[in-house]
Amino acid sequence: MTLQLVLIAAAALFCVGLYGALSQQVVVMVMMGLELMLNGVILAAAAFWWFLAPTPDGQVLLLVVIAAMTVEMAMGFAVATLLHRSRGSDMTDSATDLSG
Amino acid sequence: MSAAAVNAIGVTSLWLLVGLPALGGIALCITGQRANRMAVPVSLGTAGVTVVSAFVVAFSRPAVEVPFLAGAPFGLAVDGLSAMIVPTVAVVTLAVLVFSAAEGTEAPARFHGLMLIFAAAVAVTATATTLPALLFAWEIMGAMSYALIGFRWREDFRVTAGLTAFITTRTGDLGLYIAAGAALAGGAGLGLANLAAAPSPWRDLIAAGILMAAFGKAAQLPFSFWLSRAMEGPSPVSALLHSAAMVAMGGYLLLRLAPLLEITGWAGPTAAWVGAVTALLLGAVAVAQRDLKQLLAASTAAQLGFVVLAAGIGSVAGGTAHLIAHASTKALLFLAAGAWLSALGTKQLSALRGAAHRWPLVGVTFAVGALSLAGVVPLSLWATKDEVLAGALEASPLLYVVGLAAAALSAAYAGKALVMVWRRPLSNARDEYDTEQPGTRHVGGWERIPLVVLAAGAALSGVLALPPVGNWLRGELGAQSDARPGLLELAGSAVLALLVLGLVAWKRMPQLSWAENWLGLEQATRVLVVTPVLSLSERLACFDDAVLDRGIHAVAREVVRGTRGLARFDDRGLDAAVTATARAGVRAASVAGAADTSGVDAAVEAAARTARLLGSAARRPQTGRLHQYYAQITVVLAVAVVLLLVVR
Amino acid sequence: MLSTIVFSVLAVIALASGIAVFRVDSMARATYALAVSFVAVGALLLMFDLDYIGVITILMMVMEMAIMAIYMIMFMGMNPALMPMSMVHNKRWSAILAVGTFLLLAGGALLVPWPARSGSPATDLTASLGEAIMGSKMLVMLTVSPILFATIVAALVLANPRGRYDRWGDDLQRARPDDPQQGGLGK
Amino acid sequence: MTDAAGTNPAWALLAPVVLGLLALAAAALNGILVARAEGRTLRSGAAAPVFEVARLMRQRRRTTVAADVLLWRIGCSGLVVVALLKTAVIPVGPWVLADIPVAIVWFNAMDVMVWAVVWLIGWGANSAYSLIGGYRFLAQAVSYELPLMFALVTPAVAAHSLRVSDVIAAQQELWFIVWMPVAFVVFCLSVVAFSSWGPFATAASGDIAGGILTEVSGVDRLLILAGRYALLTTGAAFAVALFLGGGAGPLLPDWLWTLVKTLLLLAAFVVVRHRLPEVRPDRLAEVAWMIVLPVVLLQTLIVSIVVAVRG
Repeated sequence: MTLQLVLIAAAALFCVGLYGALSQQVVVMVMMGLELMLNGVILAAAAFWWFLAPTPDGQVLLLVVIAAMTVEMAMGFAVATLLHRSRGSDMTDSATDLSG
Repeated sequence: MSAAAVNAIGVTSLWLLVGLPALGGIALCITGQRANRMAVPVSLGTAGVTVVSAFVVAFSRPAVEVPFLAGAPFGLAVDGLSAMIVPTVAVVTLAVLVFSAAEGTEAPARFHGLMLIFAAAVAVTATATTLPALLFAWEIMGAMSYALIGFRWREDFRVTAGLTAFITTRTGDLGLYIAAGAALAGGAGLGLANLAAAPSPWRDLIAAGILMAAFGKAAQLPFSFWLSRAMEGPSPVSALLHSAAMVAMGGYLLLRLAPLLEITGWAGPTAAWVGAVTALLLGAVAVAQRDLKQLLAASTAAQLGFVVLAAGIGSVAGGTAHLIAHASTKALLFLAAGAWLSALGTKQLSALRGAAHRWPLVGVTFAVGALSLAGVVPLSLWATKDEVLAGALEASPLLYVVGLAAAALSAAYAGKALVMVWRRPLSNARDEYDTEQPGTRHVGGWERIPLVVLAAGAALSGVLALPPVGNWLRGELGAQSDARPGLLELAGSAVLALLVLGLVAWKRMPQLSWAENWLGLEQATRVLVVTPVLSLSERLACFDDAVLDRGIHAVAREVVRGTRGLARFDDRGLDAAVTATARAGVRAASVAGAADTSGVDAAVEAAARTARLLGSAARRPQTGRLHQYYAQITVVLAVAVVLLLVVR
Repeated sequence: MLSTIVFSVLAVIALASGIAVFRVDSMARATYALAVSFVAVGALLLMFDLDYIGVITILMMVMEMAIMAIYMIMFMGMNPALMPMSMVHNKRWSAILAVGTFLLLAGGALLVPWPARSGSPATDLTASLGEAIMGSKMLVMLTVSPILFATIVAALVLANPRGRYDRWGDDLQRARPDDPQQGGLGK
Repeated sequence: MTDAAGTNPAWALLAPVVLGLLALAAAALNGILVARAEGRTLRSGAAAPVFEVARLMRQRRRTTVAADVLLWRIGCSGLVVVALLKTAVIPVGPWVLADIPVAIVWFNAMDVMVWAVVWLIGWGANSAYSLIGGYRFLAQAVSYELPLMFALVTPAVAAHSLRVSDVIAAQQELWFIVWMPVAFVVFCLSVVAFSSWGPFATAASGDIAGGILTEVSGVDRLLILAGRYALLTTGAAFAVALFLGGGAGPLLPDWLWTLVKTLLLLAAFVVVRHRLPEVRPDRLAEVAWMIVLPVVLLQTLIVSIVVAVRG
């Protein structure tokens, strides 16, 4: 188990999530893609921490990532609920109000 | 019990003394109307515990210190001086709260809450060992006094009275900030005990600031007038704030810092003379008053003049004894006045004629207080005042004479009030009742208890200035060397008091019309400070209107005139030339127009077309589609990373 | 050696279930596949001695996915186990971008000369994390907590269809709120 | 990661057996209470669980249309697995499988697993009543989880450690139940709730034809029922470790005391089912969030202050 190996695994997780976030039409599925990307970030951060500088501070970054995930989830669900209630659909394609 | 246990109990009591009323008061104030039913039990319970802890700390003498500001901790300690003051204030607070609970007020939660917060602030002031702690409590005290004087805020004049008191004392408070700043600059530290050690120019500044703050709070000249306005507050408020607590804290501060005043050389005599003059002039003011509470207020300022005089000449024991004796005496008198005010609806002396007959207990206790105030043997203020005057005699005979005259005046105004309330009532007395508020014609049993307790204090606390107890007090305060009154002086002042009393009872008092309006201090302040500031700003506004504005208008007018002349010249001379030129111009213009259309205009239009194209290209990425944004972010980040790698 | 094997197994599980999220037809399966991916990563964190963070990751993510499943079913409004679905767009470009990113990241991971390890982990990592949070990194947590609070408020405001005027009447004077579903306290 | 001091290979085999026996005892007690209520002989009630096991082992599985079999099976077997994983961190006298330093968080993570497992049971059958049962459980879980977390944190704060053995050691002088009674009660109620038991059994209640149990049969049903008793048992054992001093007690050896206390608490849990009415999850939510959560937070605050003051 080396740093490179773990990072490649993390990158793979990240890119699978990226694929999902880019290709899915349903908001909740897009959120799952984002979660998967953050999953890769957690793994990479843990690997950097363990292999490069195992100080206490590094763990705080992991906690922050987990907090970011919860914030993402909560806001995502809230927006999805609002979207679903007002449009009857939760497709990202139908929410293009910001198009230029 | 071990020393550690005693210390622990002492420290706990000190925190209770300071913290419990603060917490209780804040809780009551926050809960507001909903706590009305709880207010009285909470307030009396808190005040009771406070009294117990005040006595505990008076005996155990704890000291605590917690970090507050960098280099300036929040220190509280009980030493000999505060051990005397703290129980006095606590007992008076309890008595006043019992009285006002029995009397009943509107919004009891707010009233008792404010009173409790005020009591906590006083406790902190009396035990503070550092300037930050003192300032903190001093400010709260001022704010609470504002809130309490303006307690019945629906009536405008009461709120204005609160504001007057607040702003006047605040003006004095600036002195405390000056003192704190000077202490920081002087580098001797912010501990109260360290102030005297500050280097010379700073030390003088500190002393000046302290004097200013103390004069403001203690209603000494020239700040005295706020106390008159403060009488608009409820009577219990006057009884606490304007006898035992707030004004007393001004005197207390000077007593505490007497070494500082002494070491500067000039501050001590200044304080002494200001105190003596206040005692004399405000005594005369008191004599002139027709309103009982106004009389008492002026007398408060005058009596605190004795305390300030004591502090100025370094007679700490005398000043302390006078402060304590005056606290219980004056609280008693204010409560009695308050009882009459709520029962008869008036506080005009003429209307109160014979009020003592109606409620003999109130009358008797009032008489005890008034006689004590007059300095009649063996009541309290007689002895304490003489101890102060003994110090004054040592310092300067002239000071002594002024003090003695002030003492005679105090006998005069006390006698005036006393004689009036004990006279036979007139048959048409009823007509003058209820002029200020509807009276209840009733003084309850619970309202009498605090009167009796305070009357006992007013009668007996004179022992603090007499040999056995007095010596002990001197020991506690470390003031063994203070001057003691000789037998001749004691007897002399007693005789003087009796003489003046007799004179007052026998003859009608002369009406000192020049002093009736508090020496016109408030008007003087208005004339000397408020009006100049207002008129200065008005002048500035006028200057702006008259000079700057007019200047601009004049310039504009000149410009218009000049233009008209130029126009005339233009019509006659230039116009012809211009017409000729224009003709040539038109010809040239058609040539230029052709060049413009084919050359410049085309270029501009091309640029516009390009910009439009770029604009619509820039809008294309803004699809509003989430996934396309994600894709763009990914690409841009990737490009950025690659760029970073390549450039580096 | 053993650690490499364990790591590989867990990494493959994490990756495979991550891919499964976007391959399976059932919403429930997709959600729980993501949960499995997270549990595998949590277990990987345990391999780095990050006991607390690892277990917390598992705890949080299983909880999140249980909730996520409800939203999935709620919004899709059907049982996709009965009708396979494909709700994707832009599949090709997504794949190209994802693979490109992977190549970039993997290339970076392999080519960057990583520095040597500096320092060693504390004996009690959980305690050291607590000290970091309450000590040198307190500011981070002080920032995170208002953000979380703001998130709670904002999410409620966005998602709650009924405001207080719906519940307590136009003058807010109603004694009991008018709720479609009464709570246990009647508030 | 594992502390070698308390690990004993034999215990790894013995622990599931002990768990099974305790769960069986709970089931027998429940049988007795049911029999008494129905007027049958107590002996028939005590034996009922054994007969039920035999019956369910032989029963053929019922299937439903378009069931999500994979997830259903995972759900059905999940409860027992979660209970066993919880057992791993519970010390019984000198023995413990894994005395990990974050055991309390581990326990908490495992009871979050129950969320997923119960919902999967409800989802897998593709039946409306089952799914409603699953949703009911999640609604209830959202109510009990936060109070449970703070109830778990409280002993950890007092012991300065998330390790169960440290928590037991910290109770040498005074059992935590004495000065954190609120946390204890909340923890016990949460145990009952995450086991879908007694007043909190709305997920499997009769008004929705058995809820999550509607469609399960045979071994699946056996595993679910056994899993519920096993969860109750591990919950009781964990409460003993966290609040009741672990194995502390006179005369008897540690492990026996642990078992005795666990049995008593377990019996209390079983009895609760027959004494209290069911609580609707929608009613529970407000009570849990507006009363129980502040109260248990206050408990944690008090304990934290005591710990901070004692240093």
